[in-house]
Formats: sequence, structure tokens, C-alpha cells
Amino acid sequence: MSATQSRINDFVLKIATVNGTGSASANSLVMKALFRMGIPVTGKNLFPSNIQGLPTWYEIRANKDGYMSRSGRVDVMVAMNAQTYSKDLKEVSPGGFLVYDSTWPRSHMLARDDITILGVPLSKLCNEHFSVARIRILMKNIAYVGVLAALLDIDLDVFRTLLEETFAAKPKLVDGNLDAIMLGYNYAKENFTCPLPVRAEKMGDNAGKILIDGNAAAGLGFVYAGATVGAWYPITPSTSLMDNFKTFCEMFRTDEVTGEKRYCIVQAEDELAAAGMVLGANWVGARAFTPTSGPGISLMSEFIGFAYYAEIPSVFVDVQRVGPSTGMPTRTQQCDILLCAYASHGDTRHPLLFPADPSDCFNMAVQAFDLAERLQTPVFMLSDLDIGMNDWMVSELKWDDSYQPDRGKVLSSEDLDALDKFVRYTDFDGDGIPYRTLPGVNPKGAYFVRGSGHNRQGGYTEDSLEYQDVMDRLLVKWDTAKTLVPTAVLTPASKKTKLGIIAFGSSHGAVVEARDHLAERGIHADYLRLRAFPFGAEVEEFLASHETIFVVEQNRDAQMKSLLMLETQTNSSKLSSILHYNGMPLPSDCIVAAIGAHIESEAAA
Amino acid sequence: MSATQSRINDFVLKIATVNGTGSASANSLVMKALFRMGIPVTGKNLFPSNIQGLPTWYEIRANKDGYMSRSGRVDVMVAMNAQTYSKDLKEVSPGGFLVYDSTWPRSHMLARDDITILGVPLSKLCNEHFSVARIRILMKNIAYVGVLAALLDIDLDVFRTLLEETFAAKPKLVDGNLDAIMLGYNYAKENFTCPLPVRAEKMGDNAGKILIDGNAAAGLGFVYAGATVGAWYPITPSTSLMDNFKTFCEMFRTDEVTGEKRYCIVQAEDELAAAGMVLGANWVGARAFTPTSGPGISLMSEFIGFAYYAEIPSVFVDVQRVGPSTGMPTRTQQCDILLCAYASHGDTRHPLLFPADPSDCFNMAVQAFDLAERLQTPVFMLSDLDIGMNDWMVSELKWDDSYQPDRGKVLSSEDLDALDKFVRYTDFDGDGIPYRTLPGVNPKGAYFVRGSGHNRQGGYTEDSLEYQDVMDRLLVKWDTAKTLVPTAVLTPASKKTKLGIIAFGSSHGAVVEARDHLAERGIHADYLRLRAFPFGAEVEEFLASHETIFVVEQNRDAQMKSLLMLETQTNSSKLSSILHYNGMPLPSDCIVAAIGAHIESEAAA
Amino acid sequence: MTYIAKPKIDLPGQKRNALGLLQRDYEGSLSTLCAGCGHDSITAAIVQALWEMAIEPEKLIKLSGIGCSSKTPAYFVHGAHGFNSVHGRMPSVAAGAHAGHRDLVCIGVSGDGDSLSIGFGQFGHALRRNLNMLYLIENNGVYGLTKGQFSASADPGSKAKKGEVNHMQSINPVATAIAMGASFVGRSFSGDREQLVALIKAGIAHKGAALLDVISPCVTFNDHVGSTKSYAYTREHMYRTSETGFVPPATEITADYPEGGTVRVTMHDGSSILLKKADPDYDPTNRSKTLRYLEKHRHKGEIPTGLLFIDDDLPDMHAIAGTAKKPLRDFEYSELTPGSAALAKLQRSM
Amino acid sequence: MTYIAKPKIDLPGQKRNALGLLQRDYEGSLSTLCAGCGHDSITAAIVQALWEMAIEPEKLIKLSGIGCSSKTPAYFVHGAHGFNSVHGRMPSVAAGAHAGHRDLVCIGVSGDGDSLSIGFGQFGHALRRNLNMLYLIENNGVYGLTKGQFSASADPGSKAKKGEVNHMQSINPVATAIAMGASFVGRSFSGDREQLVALIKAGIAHKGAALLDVISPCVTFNDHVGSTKSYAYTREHMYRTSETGFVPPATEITADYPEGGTVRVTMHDGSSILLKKADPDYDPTNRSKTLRYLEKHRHKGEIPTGLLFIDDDLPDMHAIAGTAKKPLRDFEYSELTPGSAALAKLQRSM
Ligand SMILES: Cc1ncc(C[n+]2csc(CCOP(=O)(O)OP(=O)(O)O)c2C)c(N)n1
Ligand SMILES: Cc1ncc(C[n+]2csc(CCOP(=O)(O)OP(=O)(O)O)c2C)c(N)n1
Ligand code: SF4
Ligand code: SF4
Ligand SMILES: [Mg+2]
Ligand SMILES: [Mg+2]
Repeated sequence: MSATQSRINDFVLKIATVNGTGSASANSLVMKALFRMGIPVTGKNLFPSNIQGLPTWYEIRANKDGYMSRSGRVDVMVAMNAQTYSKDLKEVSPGGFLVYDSTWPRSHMLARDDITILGVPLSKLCNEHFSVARIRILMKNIAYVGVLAALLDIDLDVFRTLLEETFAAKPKLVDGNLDAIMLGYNYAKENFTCPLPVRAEKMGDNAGKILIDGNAAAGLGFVYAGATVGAWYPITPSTSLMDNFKTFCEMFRTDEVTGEKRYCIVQAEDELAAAGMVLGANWVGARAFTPTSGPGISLMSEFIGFAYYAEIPSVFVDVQRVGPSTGMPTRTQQCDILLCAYASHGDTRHPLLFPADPSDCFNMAVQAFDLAERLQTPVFMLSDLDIGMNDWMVSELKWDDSYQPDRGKVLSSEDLDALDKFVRYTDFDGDGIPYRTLPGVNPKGAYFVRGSGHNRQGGYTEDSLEYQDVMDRLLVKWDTAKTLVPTAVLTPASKKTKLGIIAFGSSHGAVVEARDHLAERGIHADYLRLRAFPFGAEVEEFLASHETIFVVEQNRDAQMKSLLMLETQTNSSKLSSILHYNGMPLPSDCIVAAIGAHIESEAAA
Repeated sequence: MSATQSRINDFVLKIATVNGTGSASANSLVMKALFRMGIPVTGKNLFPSNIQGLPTWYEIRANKDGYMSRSGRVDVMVAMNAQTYSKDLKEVSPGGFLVYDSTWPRSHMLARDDITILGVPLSKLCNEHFSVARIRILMKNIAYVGVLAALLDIDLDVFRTLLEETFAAKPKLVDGNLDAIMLGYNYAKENFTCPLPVRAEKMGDNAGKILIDGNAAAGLGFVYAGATVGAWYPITPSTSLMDNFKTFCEMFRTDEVTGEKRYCIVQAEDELAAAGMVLGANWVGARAFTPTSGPGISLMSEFIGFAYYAEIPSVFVDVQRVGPSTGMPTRTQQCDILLCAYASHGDTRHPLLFPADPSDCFNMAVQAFDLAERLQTPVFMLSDLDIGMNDWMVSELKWDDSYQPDRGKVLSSEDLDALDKFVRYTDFDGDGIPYRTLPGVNPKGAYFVRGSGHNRQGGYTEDSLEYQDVMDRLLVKWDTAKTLVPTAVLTPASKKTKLGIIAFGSSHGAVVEARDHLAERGIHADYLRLRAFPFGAEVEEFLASHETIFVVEQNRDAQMKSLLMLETQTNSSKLSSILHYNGMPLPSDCIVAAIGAHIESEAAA
Repeated sequence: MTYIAKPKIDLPGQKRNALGLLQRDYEGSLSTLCAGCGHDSITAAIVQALWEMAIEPEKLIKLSGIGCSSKTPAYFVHGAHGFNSVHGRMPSVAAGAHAGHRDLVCIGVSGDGDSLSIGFGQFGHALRRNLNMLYLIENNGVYGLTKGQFSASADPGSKAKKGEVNHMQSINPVATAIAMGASFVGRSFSGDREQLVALIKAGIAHKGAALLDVISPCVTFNDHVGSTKSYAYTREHMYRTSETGFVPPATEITADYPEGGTVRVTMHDGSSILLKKADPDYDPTNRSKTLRYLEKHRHKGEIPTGLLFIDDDLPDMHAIAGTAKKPLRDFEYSELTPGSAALAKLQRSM
Repeated sequence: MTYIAKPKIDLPGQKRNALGLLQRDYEGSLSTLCAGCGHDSITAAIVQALWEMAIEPEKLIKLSGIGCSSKTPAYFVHGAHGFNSVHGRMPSVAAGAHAGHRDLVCIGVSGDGDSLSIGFGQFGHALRRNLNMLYLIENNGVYGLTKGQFSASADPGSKAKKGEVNHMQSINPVATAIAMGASFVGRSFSGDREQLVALIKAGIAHKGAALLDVISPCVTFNDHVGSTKSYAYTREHMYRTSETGFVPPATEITADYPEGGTVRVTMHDGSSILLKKADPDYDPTNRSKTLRYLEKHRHKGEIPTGLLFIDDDLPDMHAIAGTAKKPLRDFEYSELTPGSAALAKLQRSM
């Protein structure tokens, strides 16, 4: 078998189980233990669109250098699922290790001589030790945590602390779980040389860091944004966003005395209704949003166009999953960019925000509302399953108590009294943004919101010039949007270069790591991380100042590259796509390979 | 007043009335009369989104050279609507004429000394002559037909023939209408010098030509396409398409003996349902289509993505109206191009057909189905209100009785018996098109249609490679589509030139006329009329071989130019947009002006 | 939805309501509907009801979908904000508006096409949520604005001539609403001003979703073949037309009859419907009795009108949700943000 | 929807039906639903019913929307074409399929979320069209596939504990269908194989839309707080989870009780429902009687099961449309095209 070079605090641990067996809790126990040891970690859930009985994987990357993306390798595999055993076996990198439940001999087991296979009779151990059937299944998973503790040299005390925190309420559960851990731990100690060369080592306490997923961060962000109405229809992978918003509202928005709720969450009958509710609530002046995923955006298209044309602020979150159609609801992609940018029939265009990690989700939830109300238009936050549902380590979220929401150009009752006549759709300031009024304030502010042709006063029209007048102003507003959205973030290469990389969203981590590896190979590229659409001057700048620009994105049809071609002055021949769209979170090695190959071919040519 | 040069068989007649007064019938009486005199004519309806009491206009262009588009001038205005009188007055070109009902003095009447104003007491005449109130209103309109007959020198016998054809069943209606015509005719003869310098003159019989609107032609086309199922939800301006399909089916598809119908039209509860019905019917092997307009496409988006990914042939007709949102339902635009090209979330793309006139609508209805079944994908026919609801003069429709529908790769029961296993989504021929089976034929052909992840066999999958395998094949199929869609039509300039014009759909007529006028000014441009998306080699060819290409389209955001930028190799700096999007059918003069200005500015620079 | 601002002639001696407002202060812009359209009569009834209830114009929001009926919110209370949404989706916009501001009086106007075809799902769920609003369906059995296709509701103008079959398969908003557990369900006729005004006031007063199914004849498209005024007739007597063609001048149909009484009303197309006004002693609080009552009269070919069912005890949307009494949109940001300290504390557990 | 092909063990002496087919010939791929899910029991009943009726597999089409319930068409009759459409839109696809080929036996499987929330409009209009199909709702009161949010139908598992209020505002597919004039409405329970098979056969035999509301407990998300097997309990006893977490192994709930009898069935969450089987002399052909019957038992907190309403005289979609007897998709092109001569003739009038 091939020698394993030691990998301390630099390994990928993958655990293959069957969903519905409670493995998730065991997995995040390991995840958190590594985190507590001060090691930078990320965890990716690869779960099926199903509730019980299908394969599910959890991939933990521990990396002392803080690389957050998938790396493309597997150092330790825990193969608990007979169904996928052979597939899982193949995936282990040469020199790696595989742990499996050896209670039953594996007829179809395949050997591999370049890795080490470690059998642990987990079921047997648990069946002997626990009596209740349900407990046995649960504990089998906790038991492999013990095995990993021994193999990877994870501090047992950390597990105790974690369990005590979780089961503060029910101490006896702590002991039960610890027993299970010790079963696995002891067996491994007795039968294998522990720890493995691949292992963990305390390197601090990750102070100032937190583990969080994007949907939790976004849910929290909307609480801080002052959103009071949430309308939604459940859809993977956006569901947990509203679950989190609810949890945090219960925590922070419930009157201690009366129990009254300073929020209202409506589970709509479908996405069309959810969109209508968001428009209605924002129309009366309450900040309202809806989280959904691709199919929901398709269904909301008609209302989105209405909001654009009637100029109603509104916030839509698209936690993207693999399309088209139902696609793969539990896999990740960046595939709704074009749809969201131009959603609905007729001439329409919408600002988009691209969070790169959970802390962006938190901050952009707030920015989305400030933009929507300032611009009086629908704004989209394009997250994805990788950001939204996976476990990320990010710096602690910060909040500036001096923040006040930007409600945009809203006329008060006094403002209205001062006017001799209120007109809804006229551009007084040259920024293309008209003034609006809220219901219930002053009869002078009353007007009729409509998706049909209207003039600058707000009256119904079928007159060519009056119609065009409003449509042309909307283009002025679009130019204003370019100056208000978050600017793209430039990370220059250490050496001057004509190479550029443009990426956004969940591709960020992979790009960061890839650039370092490429730099080691002498390939230097400046990096521009897009944070919003429409593009600001800095994007034009970057495009103009580079000869070859790699656009990294997670879809088949180069949707972001398309936006760059349509909405900038750039010469498209400069743009070279790096596309990853198989549903897995983007691994850094595929970027390294693509750019490396491109450079070499250029050199060869 | 400015002198009127004589305009024989070269004038624009505009009639302003109130909708719901039955003027439409009077107007098309005039239209048909001119047609019978062998004069090329087109008629544009400018009607409100309302049933009774709002302004409506009918614009007839008679042009001996056969120019079909609006010209931007008005030679004779019949101003029957007090509400819009002053507006109508302004519109008359210098030297032109205005006819109005002088029964009541117009307090707010404005004079103009550069045109001739002719008052006819139409109401008075009719009230004296007819007793029943309803009849009076009706006949007032017929009466102005008589006035026009005198002024424009339209043969009275033609009117008699037309009325006799229409009221063959009820002869007395013929006399009633003729009486009214004579009332106006005689008054004009007695009070004005008839005919006017602007007038008609028999120039043939328009043999081989017909008057028809695009929705009628499309409805007829779908009968010839062998479509048996039509599902729809009423929406202007597509409604009359299904009305016509129904009429022609009643005519041609009803069993003489049993009265059984060889077609089934379902009025759906909404557009989502209509789309679902189209998919269901095509799935079982019946050719099914749905006509709709912008809002309908937005609502159908989810199902469109399903059809793309599950590869179900289906035909969607978008009779475009002014967007965004409800927009102006009774005005025309080409504003759903981007939406239809990439409709639905995820990576999707769809073939589009662009009819330029009713005869294209007829032929492309058939092509749409052959393409949809050959490619196993949704195909869109993008008509618009101008084509669909206005009166066009086109050459008689031809039909080749040897036509057989192309059902594409459908396996028969025998084919299936010959196979040892049927797999649904595998590319055996290298064209990216798999084989399909129909329900009810052979259990061996059974498979499960799904919008969720599937592999080349047709089985459910969440596997990265299996998913990507299918998505990549769909791109091969897209390349095949480029070779199957109708090619663009090239009209070279009389002189070699580096200037090109690209246009499509209802812009065609205006481009034809504009090119002639530009040529007179020494500006020569080759013309490529797009008939479909994706673009074939001939489009690349044209783009490559011209230095400046004007892209003429009827939307604000240059949607077709966007497709050219995204889906060809061209350098976008060559493309210059000519955009007309105020809802009126495109007039030729605006193209002349735009190109003229561009050339001069170039010269100046 | 009009080109002309409505002239407001101030008749001397017009009555003022509790707010000192005249009835004309509750009017909107001039209607552009066909002369004699039932919808205009309903608009007039809404104006009268709101005036009598002395509702502050700015405290009212008026919403609709798309259709001739959905144009009408422009024709009443110019001082109230209006929202002419998309086809069939008015209820969701109303739900959002009510979620954001629970104290505004909310009137949703819809049509039978708007609510029973494309909007059937939202119609049902608005009732299910018991959204505090008046949900008024102007029911003419056709799609007026798209020129007279039949809608999902039975055509009142031809009910008498149609067999049970068609009736059975038409969607009856009243029966459906009651079966789905709505808290307030009434039916009236556009021409019965007195009953209509009373029901509108009751519906607005009701705390929860109040469904009013108002039969409202379409003068232009009551497409009963053979009728001398029908669309078919007009069409064949006219030259081919791409617009509606000739719309005969018609006048509003009215009906005035006592409680418990029945009246046969003749429609524009010459057909007729039999209206049955609920008896004075009719008990609208018993759901099963109501269903039986509806069933009985359906068999007799009668259309019961009046307040047919009410349950005031059902909690409305906000009661179920436990939302604050103060309208959400009126909370200060300081009352909504947890602040930086709370954020820091929260993250200790992450 | 599975990774594994189902092993087909041929038990000696298995019965063959009229077509000479074994019951296993009506099975599909292996279910991937949770052990003990009511939906699997319904699948088994469908298999048995189709086998007993000796339907040719290729003459069947099976359609669904999205949800755990909507996955089940993959689990029966592998020889039939299946169509797993989008969420809530199965009825429209079925309508199109039936329009194109009227002779195929059409089974539509849906869930309470799929049909009563997002799909409520299509649900209602499929019944209104009287589409010739078996429309089966696998009703568990929750959104299973998205992890247990409450659906628009009352949660059968907690009905006994909930007040009238929630019950009133939940959408009851049976009452709604009957109020909307459906032609065949039945209700059953996933665990009552005998009654279920009988109703499925009756529904398929019925010429028109046959609605079957089948109560089908969700073992994983019957979210009754305090229950030792509830989702809430599982969650709190587990470490935080981004997938469902632990799903306790459970077994199918069954109920076997006589006509006219009632039986109290205990759900996975320990709560119970009271099923009432229609009496032998119950008359399902009288619409008003049916409504009264439902109302009466609702008051007693009983859930009536069985064939609750049927009207065989209602014309189905094709009867109303007057469509040819021969399936449209089977017509030769020559029977559909008017040809060039007709075209020329037609244009003389243009
Ligand atoms: C998405 C969409 N589909 C179709 C239409 C066309 N449309 C406008 S109004 C209408 C029907 C209106 O019928 P109803 O609600 O009964 O109103 P009425 O005109 O009869 O008062 C339709 C189908 C539309 N505006 N939007
Ligand atoms: C347009 C759309 N919205 C949301 C979803 C997510 N989704 C999948 S299944 C489901 C609910 C299923 O509930 P039900 O129909 O009762 O089926 P069950 O799982 O309970 O059997 C939802 C909301 C989706 N797939 N598509
Ligand atoms: S068409 Fe009918 S509904 Fe519409 S305005 Fe005219 S009368 Fe009223
Ligand atoms: S989650 Fe519920 S409905 Fe879904 S498979 Fe499991 S038990 Fe059945
Ligand atoms: Mg109507
Ligand atoms: Mg369910």
C-alpha cells in the first residue's frame, strides 16, 4: 500500500450514511469538536431529496491555512452505507483510510491496496451495549464518532463539553452518548495504531469565529433589516431561511409581557401568492421578503414584472439549487442569474446581490431592503444551497447600532400637505426615482397602483408618448442603481499581470485557494469578486485592464459571462468561462486545472 | 392653406371613433372596397383595452407601390370622436383633409389653416332618416363611408357587392346600409368638390392576394399542422387565434354524419393549466399548442422549463403586446424575445420562430410542430398584435398536399419489440436527440417522465456525472436545432455595401420601404430578415461581412441585439440598435431617420 | 382608468356624514364601463355604504385583479389608495397589505373569471386565512374584458334555460366558500341597491373574510343565442370586427323585493333569473342548515340572496398569528432591531 | 425514484388475472418512502385493484405532482407510462393527456399540499371538467417532502385535539368537491386495504372525475408536540441537523371495520382519529343528503369513509365537448388536413 505522508490539520473526512438514521447529529459533533480545537473547518452536506433510506454524505474539511472550499480529495472515509460502499471506496485518495461497520462481512466488498481499510463492528458493539432498538440505531452513529476521536486524535473532553451544552436539560442523554463514543474509541485504540498520520492537533480556539449556515445568517439578517412580514412557500433549499427568521423573531420580537409578535409570517398557498403578499406588505410600508428557489422564481415572474413597472420595493431571496425544472433539489448551482436579472415579460431588469458566504447573507439581507426602498424596485439576493445549507466558519457577525433603514423617497403627511398635487411617477431629482406615498397617511397621497400603462402622474394611459416617458425614466433609475449597489471586491495578484479572474457567490473560497496554488506554479491573476448586478465602473475598469479574464461560475450556460457581455463595454473574446455545474460545491482543483491548461495551451500555441 | 399635391392610390386614411359604436364594420367596408379596386392596402386597428366608450382609431394605408407599413403621415382624417378631436386634428399632415360630424358645433374646435376641414352633419342626417335609436348609431358610421366614397372616388358598386356578400341571408340589411351610404355620399357630392386630389383609382383586382390577419392565418395553419388539441386561457391579443382555430375546425374537422369533432379545445382555468395541458397532450402523441401573450409566458415559465428538461415537444404562440406587466394590452411590441429564448429557471434555451406577416403565421404554425417533434422541445412562435390583429394584404396561402408531419424519433410497437431494452435519454445518432415512445403502445416503451434529475436511461438520479451527461447532450441537440430552423432571408442592396440591416417579424414592411427611400438618398444596406433562433451559419456570415449592422426591433432593451451578442461570434461594437417601443406599429420613416442620422454623424466625424 | 376627471357638481342640501363628508367625496373617476353594466351599480352601492359608515377615505385600501369588474376600484373613493394587481391574484396582495397594516379597511373587488378560474386557489386561501376584508365578486358569468367567454360560474342569464348538468359543474362561490369554512358569506344582485348596501356594510363590519357574491349582468356579452341583443346577434348583423363591435345602449337592471320574497328578474338577453331573499327568521349562523337551505332552493331553480352564513367567533388571520395590535408598519426600527449586544450574545453559542 | 431495481421473487402458485398476469406484474420499483408511510399502503392497494381489474399495463397512464405522495406512481405498474409533473399541476397534464387520448386509463396521485395549496385551482377545475380519471389525494395533513409544515387539510393526527376553529378553516377536499358538483367523491384510509381497493376500482370504473381522499399518516412528521415520536421530540433529542435527522422505524397503521361501524385509529404520534364507515343503506346519489350526512358526522368528530357521493349521469369532458370516440392522437394526418383545394376555396372569400 502507498505510504501516507502525515497530514496534520489538513485533511478531508467524509462520512457516508443513510438519511433518516440521525447521522447528521453525529457528524456535526465531529465538526464542532475540530472547530473547538481551533482548526479551520467547513462541512458540506450531500443529502438526497428524500426523507428516509437514501444515501447521504457529510464532508468535513479541516485546513490549517483556512481554505474553505472543497479540495477534491478524501483522506478518511467512514463508509456506513452498504448501498454506496464500493462508490465510497473508490473515492478515497491514495494513502487514505476507510472505516466501515464490520459487524457483517461485506460479500461485495472490494479491496484496494493503496489505502488502509479499518473494520469496526459498530452494530455489534451497540447491540451488545444498548437494549432499545431506536437507541441502537442512533448510537451506532455516535459510536463512529468515538472511532474518529481515537484515529484523528480528537480530544474526548471536547466531546463531553459539547454534549453537556446540548443536553443541558437532560444529563442522562450525555452519559448515553458518551458511552457510545467510548465504545468506538476503545475499540479503535485496542485494534489500530492510533492516531493516524492523518490527524488533528489543537491549534487555538477559533476565537472571533463562528460556525453558521447561510440561511441562518440571512434569517438573522432580515430581523436586523427590520423586516416585519415574511411570506413564503416551502421549497428546498430555502425552507430553513424562513425557519430561522421565525426562530430569531420569537427570540427578539416577542413582547415579554403580552406575548404579542412584532412580525407576521404567512405560509402562502404557493409562490405566486407569496410574491403577491410581499408586494402588498411593502406597498403599505412594511418591509417584507420571500425566500424561495428556482421554481419559485419562475412562478413569481408575473408579479416580479408588476413590481418593476409599478415600482414597488420588494426583496426576493433565491437559494439556488440545480435546475432546470425540479432538477436536483438537494444539490447546488448558480443557475438562476439570467432569469432573475431579466425576470418577467416585457422590458424588465432587476438588481441582484451575490453573497459569498453566510456573513454576506447577513449583511446583504439589510442592503437588499435599503436598495429596494431607495430604488423602489424588486431586489434579488442570489444565495445557493452550498452557502445556505452547509456549515461555514466565518468571522463573528458585527452590527452597527447607529444603522437606520433607508426607506427611500417616501412623502410624509406633512410633505403632502405642502404640495398642491401629488404625482407618483415623475422624476424630480434627475435620478430616475420618483416619490411614493403610503396608504393610511393622507388622502392627498392616494393613487392607483397598476401594472397597466400609466403616465408620469400615475394616471392610466394608452398614449404612446406618455407610456414611453415612464419606460425611459426607468432606464435613468437603472443607471442610478449602478452607483448604489455594493461594488465588486478587487484582490490584486502579488505580481503585475494581464490575467484576471471574475467570480462571485459560493465560488469565492475555491478561487482564493486556486489562486495560491497557481501562484506557486508562477501563474498570477488579479481577482475581482462581483457582489452585485448592475455592474459599477470598477467592473468596466477591471475588464478593460486585463487581456484574459476567466469567469468562474456554477452553471452550464455561462450566465454571468452573458451579463458581462450584455451590460458592459467589454470585448467578449477576452472572456473565458470556467464552468462547474454537476451539483457539487465547486472544488478548488478544477479551477487550478482549467486555468493551468489554458495557460499551457497559450504557451504551446 | 398649403396646397395639396395630388396623391392617387398613395394616401393614409385615419378614422377616429368611440369603441362599441360599431365603427369597425364601417372601417373594414372602406378597407375592402379599396382592396377590390386593386389597390394594395393595409389596415391598423388602434383600439383601447375596454369594451365601450373609449377612443379607437383605424388607419388605412393605400399604396400603389405595395408598401405595407405605417408611413408616419395622415392624409385624410375622419374625426368622429369629440374626446380626441383636437389630438386628431394635430395629426393631419399639411395639405391633408379632416372630416367631422358637424351636427353639433364644436366649442373646443381648433382651426388649422394648412389643412382642409370638411363638416358633415352625419348624426342629423341619420336621425332624420332612421327611427330606431340603435340603428341610428350604427348607420352614422356607415354614413361616413358614403362621404369617403364621394371624396376618395370609391366605386359605389363595390360597396353594394360587399354588402350583398355579407348580408346574403338578410337582403333588407343591404338596403338599409346602402341608404346610409347614400346619405353621406350625396351630402358630400352636393357640398364639396369631389373627388379630392387625394383619392383612389381602380388599378386592378388584386388577384392572387387576400386580406387576412395573423391570428386567423395561424389558426388555419394549426389546422393544416394536424394539431388536434388546443388549450388556452383568453388574453388579448391572442384570443382571436383560438377563436379562428375553432372556426376552421368546425369547418373542416366535424364529421358530416355523426357531428363528431376531430379536435378538442380546452379553455383552461389559467395559463399554467393551459401549458400543462399542452404537455400532457403532446406526451400522449397528439399535436397540441397554446396561444397566449406576455403575461401568459411568465406564468407558463415553470412548465416550459419542465418541457425543456423532460424533452416534451410543445408549441407556444406568444402574440406579443406592450409590456412590462399588464402594460398596454391593445398595443404592439416585440418585447418577449429574451424571456422566450431562456424561459424558466436553470440552464434552458428554446427555439423561436419570427413570422413577419400572416402568411408566415400560417406556414410557421406547421414548421413549429415539425421542429418541436423533431427536436423534442418547446418551440415558440413570436407573433405580435400588429401581425395578429391587423388587416394585412398577402399573397394567397398555398398548401402542398404531399406534406406529411415530421413526428421525429418515435418508436413504434414493432421497434420496441426489436429492442432488448428501451432507454429514453440516450443519444444514439450524435445529433443530441434521443428516441421517445408514446403511452398506450407497448409496455416495453414505458418510462417515467420527470423534471427531476435523470440519467441517460431515464432513471432518477442525484449523481453528478449522470446529471451532467444529460445536460451536455442537450447542448448537442441545440447545435442540431441551428441546422433545422428556417434560415434568415438575405436581401442584398443594389450596390455593394458594408452596411447591414437586421430585422424580423412585423418590422419587415417598414424596413423594405425604408431601404428604398434610403437608396434614393444614396444609402445602401444589405438586409437580413431573421426568421428563427438559434441563429444559423448565414447569420454569422452576414455579421462577419458587414462593418455596421443596424438591428431594428420593437422593444426598449434591444433584446434581439442581446441574443446576437450572446449567441454569435460577432463583435458587439458593430451592432447599432434602432429601437421603436411606443406601442404603435413601426413606421418606415423612423428607420430612415435613424439610419440617415447615423450615416451623417459618421460623415461629420 | 379613465381619460376624464369626473365633474363634481355640488348639489345644494346634500347630506353630510359623521365626518362631514358628502357622498361625492366617496366617488372616484368616471366609469369607462358599458352603459348599464351591473358593475357600475355595485360601485354606487359601495360609495353609499362607505359614506354611510363614515369611513375615513385614507383609512381605506381598495384592491382588485384584472377585468371589467377589477377596474371599478378606480371609480370609488379617490382619497383611498388603490391596487389594481394582476389577474386572479388580488387576494394575496390583500393578505400582504393586511399583514403589514391590520387597521386599514380592505375592500377587494374581483370578477367570476378573476376569482373562480385563474384565482380560484387564492380565493379559497383568503377565506381559509379568514383575512379581515370585504371580498366582493362581481359575478356576470362571463369574461367581460376579453369579450364574453363563459366563466367558471354558471351564467345567471341562462341558468333558467340550462339543465342541472351545467349548473352542477359550474363553480358556485357561495356554496364553495361555506364548504371551505368561510366566516361570512352573502349573495346579492347589482340592481338591489338596498340589500347590497346593507350587505356591504355588514361585510366591512365583520372581523374576518366577508365574501359577497354579487350577480352583476353584463349587458354586452350575455351570450344567449337567439336573444335580439346578444353578442352573437350583434356580430352577425355587423361587418367583421376586431374590436367588440356594436354595443347597444342599455340601462341598468334593478330589482326591489321584500325579505322572504322572490322576484323574477329579466336580463338584457331576455332570459330571467329567480331571486329568493332570505326570510326574516332565516338563521345564518348554522352551517348545516345553510347548506340544506341552499340545496333546497337550488332544486327550485331559485338563487338565495342575503346574508347566508356568518360565524363571528372564527379568529381572523392576525388572531391566529398572535400579531401585535399596532400595525406592523408603524413600529419604529428601534422596536424591531435586537441591537449589537444581542448579536454578540447570540453568537457565543455558535 | 430509486437506485435499486425491485427483486421479483416468483412465488409458486401465485394467482393470475384475466390477462394471465401476476400481481407482481403490476408493481413498480422499490419504494424509497419512510418505513411505515401510509402512502406505501395505498400503492399496494392500487396494485391489487389494477390487477383484479386486469387492466393492460400499457393502457394505463399514471400522473402526479411533487411530494412524497407524488413519488408513488414510480412504485406501481412499471409497464405503464408515468408523468411526474410539477408541484400542484398534475390535473392539467392529465386533462391534456386525456384530451389527446381518451381511452387510456388515467390515475392521478397527489398530496394534500399538492392539491389543496398550490394545486387548489387545478384540483377544482379537474372536477368541474369531470375529467375521466381517478384523482387520488394521499392526505397526511403535512408537507412530507419538505419536512412537515402543516398543509391546508386538517392534520388527521391531531384533529381530535384541535378545536372546531382549525377544523373549520382547513380545506376538506370531500366537502369542497361535493359543493363544486363533482361526480364521484369517496374517502378512505390507507390502512383499510379492503375498502380502499373497492373504492379505487369503483373510481376507475366511473366515467368522469373520481375523487378519492385517502387519509395516509406520515410517520415522520406528525408534529404533535409532546408526542414521544414527534419530529419536535426527535429534533430536540438529536444534535442540530440539516437533514431530517432521525426517523424512528415505524410500521404501517391498519384498520379493518364493518360497514356502518366506526373505529378509533391511533396514529404514530399517539393521537387518534375516529373513522365512520358509511352504512350499507347509505344513499350516495343524493347530494343534499350527503352534505347533511357529512355535516352531522363532522359535529361528532367522526370522519365518514366510503363512497360518499356519485352521479353517473354527469357528462364527462369529452361528452361535453363532443369529441370523436376515436382517440385524437390516433387519427391519420389525412383525416385532419383540409388539403389544398379547400384552402383555395376558403380564400375566395378573403
Ligand atoms: C395572466 C392573464 N391572463 C389573461 C388575461 C386576460 N384577461 C383580462 S380580464 C380577463 C377575464 C375577466 O373576467 P372577470 O374576472 O369575470 O371580469 P369581468 O370582465 O367579467 O368583469 C382575462 C382572461 C390577463 N389580463 N392576465
Ligand atoms: C413550485 C414548487 N414549490 C415548492 C416545492 C417544494 N415542495 C416539494 S413537495 C412539497 C409539498 C408536498 O406536500 P404533499 O403534496 O402533501 O405531499 P407529501 O410529501 O405530504 O406526501 C413542496 C412544498 C416544489 N417542489 N415546487
Ligand atoms: S363588457 Fe360587460 S362587464 Fe364589461 S363593462 Fe361591458 S357590460 Fe360590464
Ligand atoms: S416523510 Fe412522511 S409522507 Fe414522506 S415518506 Fe416519510 S412518512 Fe411518508
Ligand atoms: Mg365576469
Ligand atoms: Mg401531504
